[in-house]
Amino acid sequence: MSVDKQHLLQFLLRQGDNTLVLGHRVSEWCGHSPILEEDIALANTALDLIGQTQMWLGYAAEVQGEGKSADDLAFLRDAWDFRNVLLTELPNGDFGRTLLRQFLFDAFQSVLMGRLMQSSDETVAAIAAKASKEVAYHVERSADTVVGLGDGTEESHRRMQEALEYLWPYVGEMFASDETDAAMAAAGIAPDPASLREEYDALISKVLTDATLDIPAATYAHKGGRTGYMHTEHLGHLLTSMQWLQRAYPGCEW
Amino acid sequence: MSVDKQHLLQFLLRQGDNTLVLGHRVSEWCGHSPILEEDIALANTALDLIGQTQMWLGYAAEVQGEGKSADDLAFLRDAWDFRNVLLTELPNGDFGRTLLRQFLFDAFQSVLMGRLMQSSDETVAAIAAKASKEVAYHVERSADTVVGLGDGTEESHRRMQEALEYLWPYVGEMFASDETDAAMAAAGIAPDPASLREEYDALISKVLTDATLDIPAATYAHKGGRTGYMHTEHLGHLLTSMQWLQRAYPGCEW
Amino acid sequence: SEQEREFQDKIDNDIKIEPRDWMPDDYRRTLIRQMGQHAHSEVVGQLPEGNWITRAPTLERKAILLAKVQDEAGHGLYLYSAAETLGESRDELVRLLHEGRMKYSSIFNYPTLNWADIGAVGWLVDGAAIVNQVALQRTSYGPYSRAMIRICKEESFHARQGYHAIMNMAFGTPEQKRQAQSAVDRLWFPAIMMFGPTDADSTNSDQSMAWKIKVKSNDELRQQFVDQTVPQIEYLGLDLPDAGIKWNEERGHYDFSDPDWSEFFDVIKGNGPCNVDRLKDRVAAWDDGEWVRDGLMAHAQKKAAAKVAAE
Amino acid sequence: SEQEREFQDKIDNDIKIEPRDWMPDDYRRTLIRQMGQHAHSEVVGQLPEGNWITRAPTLERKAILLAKVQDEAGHGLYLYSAAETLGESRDELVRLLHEGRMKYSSIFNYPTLNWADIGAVGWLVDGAAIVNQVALQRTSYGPYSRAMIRICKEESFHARQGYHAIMNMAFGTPEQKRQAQSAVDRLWFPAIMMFGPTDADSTNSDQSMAWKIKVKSNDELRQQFVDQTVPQIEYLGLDLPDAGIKWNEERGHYDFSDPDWSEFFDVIKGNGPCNVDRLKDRVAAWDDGEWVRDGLMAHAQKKAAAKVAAE
Repeated sequence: MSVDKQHLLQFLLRQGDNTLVLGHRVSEWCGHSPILEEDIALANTALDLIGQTQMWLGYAAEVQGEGKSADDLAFLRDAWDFRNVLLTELPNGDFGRTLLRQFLFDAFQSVLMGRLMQSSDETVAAIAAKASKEVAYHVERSADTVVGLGDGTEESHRRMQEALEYLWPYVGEMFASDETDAAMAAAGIAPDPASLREEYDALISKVLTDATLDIPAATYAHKGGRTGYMHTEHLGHLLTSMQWLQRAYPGCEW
Repeated sequence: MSVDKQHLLQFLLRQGDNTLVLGHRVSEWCGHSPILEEDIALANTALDLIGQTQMWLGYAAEVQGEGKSADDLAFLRDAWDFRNVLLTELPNGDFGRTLLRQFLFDAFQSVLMGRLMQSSDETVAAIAAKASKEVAYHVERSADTVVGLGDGTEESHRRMQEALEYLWPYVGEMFASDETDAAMAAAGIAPDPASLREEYDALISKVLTDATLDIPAATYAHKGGRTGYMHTEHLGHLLTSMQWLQRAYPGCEW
Repeated sequence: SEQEREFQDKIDNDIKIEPRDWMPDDYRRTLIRQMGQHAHSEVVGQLPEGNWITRAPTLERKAILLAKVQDEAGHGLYLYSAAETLGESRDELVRLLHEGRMKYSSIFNYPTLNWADIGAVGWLVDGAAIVNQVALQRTSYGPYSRAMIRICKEESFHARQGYHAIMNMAFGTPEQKRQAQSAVDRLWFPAIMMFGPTDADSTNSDQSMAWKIKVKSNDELRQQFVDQTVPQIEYLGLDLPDAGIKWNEERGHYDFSDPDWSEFFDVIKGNGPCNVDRLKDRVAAWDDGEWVRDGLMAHAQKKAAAKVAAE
Repeated sequence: SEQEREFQDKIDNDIKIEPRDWMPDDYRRTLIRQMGQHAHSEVVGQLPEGNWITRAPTLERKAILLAKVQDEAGHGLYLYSAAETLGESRDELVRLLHEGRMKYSSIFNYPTLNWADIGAVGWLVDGAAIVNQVALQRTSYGPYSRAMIRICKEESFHARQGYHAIMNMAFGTPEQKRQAQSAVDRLWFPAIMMFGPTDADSTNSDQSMAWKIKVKSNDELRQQFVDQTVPQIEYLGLDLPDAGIKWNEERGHYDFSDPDWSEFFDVIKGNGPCNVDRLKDRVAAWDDGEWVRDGLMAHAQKKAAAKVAAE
């Protein structure tokens, strides 16, 4: 495999692992939402994310060229081989934190997918085109909920502000750049994430202002997810559930 | 394997799975107890239970005669092959429920181990002799805590009474009898569990009375753990953690 | 009375009763109870399947299960809406559920213990539900009947997917087949209990039949389910879960054993394997979500007030 | 003053200071802070290891880990008791921890991400702790010194067990070896940061050394740890985690790279990978346990009152 292919594989794993892990987290809500409409909406969000995962990891497996499937990549890698940003693996917390995490991710995806639709890699462009429609809907919905809860009661405002304090240090990692990103940018496959920050900040500033929430001043950013160097302790526990059947009964048809 | 051996194996799995699963549950408290002394005590309880598991499952593996180890039995059977009573697999709930579950089980073990020390099977008698010392300490400690919390504040009393309502329907299964129990009794290996109920009731009535708790009137008993027919949904989740490494990396030395 | 006679005439002539039509109080009460229980069943029914969403073995299976659970929540919405046309609010029905004063289908008080159970729930449980719901498409209350028509379409899709999932298990490795057998063994009797007690023991059935709130008797529906399901079990190559199942040439139906009705009544009374946990989960979801509902409501009111002020 | 001179004479002559002896306020304060932080570290240190107790791969490993964590909680008790001899209650120290006004060892703000990390924590983290604690056995305050002597014995046992655990990983399958390498790579710099900033940047060290609250400088201890650990890494057949590690014949010590001290100060400030989760876990344990402490206290008072009444 040429160096470019290794970088492309990393890039695709980052995309697919983000949606896989966040989709898993969102699916944990099933049957436990504050209101029936939210059970439906969260299941729908999880479903879209898993659908995007099938595309990203399917292409990743193809690029890898070792005869593996998207399922192999999803269910047979251990934590340190995952490339999702830490934000996506954080525990759900309360409903507000889940929706705020969703919004912070949706906003990133909405900016990124817009650019990826112009990718020089046709498959990437096609996946992004399909995902971007879903993402546009997700970000609208999560933004509305964040505004509603931020600018709701005193309690809902307090909870959302606390959620923002907790999640904020995990936002920066989405915009980290390394040699893989440089290679993707050079090949016209994907933009350098750092170049997306301005548009992202404009988008979330507007929504968080409408939500009457204060963006924390702290600039510290946790990292280690998208490189795999240091995930949180939470990811390992998530995988024990997610990968259970494939680990316990290897090689089955399901 | 003769029929007797199959029954003996079942009997040993029931003993070992009880201590394994309860030991696992108790170990989940690590670092999260209400007070440092309880972190120590709970770790100690879990440690004793895991030690007993090594003896019971070690002997079970020997009786099974398929060249397996206690670890193979602990980490490579799926939920339906577990033979622990449902009581031991219930989620911890709050500290009070954990201690009450412990007491309800310790009381049973204290009665049973006393009898098993007279077992016609020397290995069973030896394991019981060793376990009974630990169990005597456990039941004293858990009884004291149940009394202290039951007869403490209004809140602690309410929580303990709620815990008792929740746990009570799982007590009956410990005294269920089937053909395995009949075979064990006939061979003088173990008493019929039903024959232990009177002594058990006397023991727990005294403690629960001191704890100012009311034993629920309901006589319904959940069952399905000691036969493996129908565990709770909780056991499967417990196993995803407990068996993770052995499932993900089969055949390793640890 | 005149009204009562007219009402019954409509029913007898298969003219649907609509929300604004006059109806006997008991008809309204019975319908609210039945639709409410049905709605609650859809909502609580998310839990046993949700129990395996985080462990679904492939991305495809996870997506299918998510879509199914999403549909079920949607069915809950249709049915609560249909009940609202009779003047009973969703919040009130939910309150009655949480206080233990309304029921949901007894089947959801059984645990899902292996992956084949998820297939079996789709195939057997949704299968049984469909038998009942197909009949209810002809129910006399218009909104209920129309909800059933929509729901049935999605449910048959689920039942097919469930059968496909358990097929993969039954035709898979010995371990997988064992799980499929266990699922059928454990869920068979609970599934045939879903149609309710035997006709002999079924209270209020006559009036419900006359009002076409019920369209077929419990035993008729049960027989229909057994007849369609036994050949499917055989196709899977699994052992029949009831030694009493036998083709009766004379009747043109399968004979089968009675379930343990004392178990059924125990479950109904709240003593099933999962009653306590299921209700606790639902109540916790509701209570933990109070601040969310309050927050969103407060925001909506602020927005409305701001709009009025701006006008 | 006279008292101060006598006090310093005792220290210079290696006579232990005991709780009732006169001591300067700063000596007391510094000791309380140091012992408190040490106690907190033992308590918080349960969490990263507890993270793997439920996933320990064998019964034996699970038992060893449980025993270790139990010991650590015990060390916490010794140290809080030692601090209490200076008039500071455990509750007060815990309050300061929970309010973020007292620290614990920065190492526990790093995650345990694979099973080899558990071995590495025993070997590297307890190993580093021991280097520090062996020196502190000679500390001037009697109760602290005696606590250190007890603790050191158990800690060396843990360090050996940890090394044995990571040996199995390093000498195991390629996957296991990869985990061992990852553990060493991730934990090396955090471990050598455990000795605190370089002597040049270490505030208040001179006074602590004069009082024999500190017995060796941070850099001396760090060098000692590096010297004992590098051969162990080599024995495991793992790559050295720092390209700068090299035997310096002249010094008779290993040279090694400075850790990224900005990371250290970030972690101290609360920005480490796990600071927020660790403190949240501890505060939740304390808050959730309030009813338990209150209940047991109320019962003890009732019993005491009943005893008085009976007399």
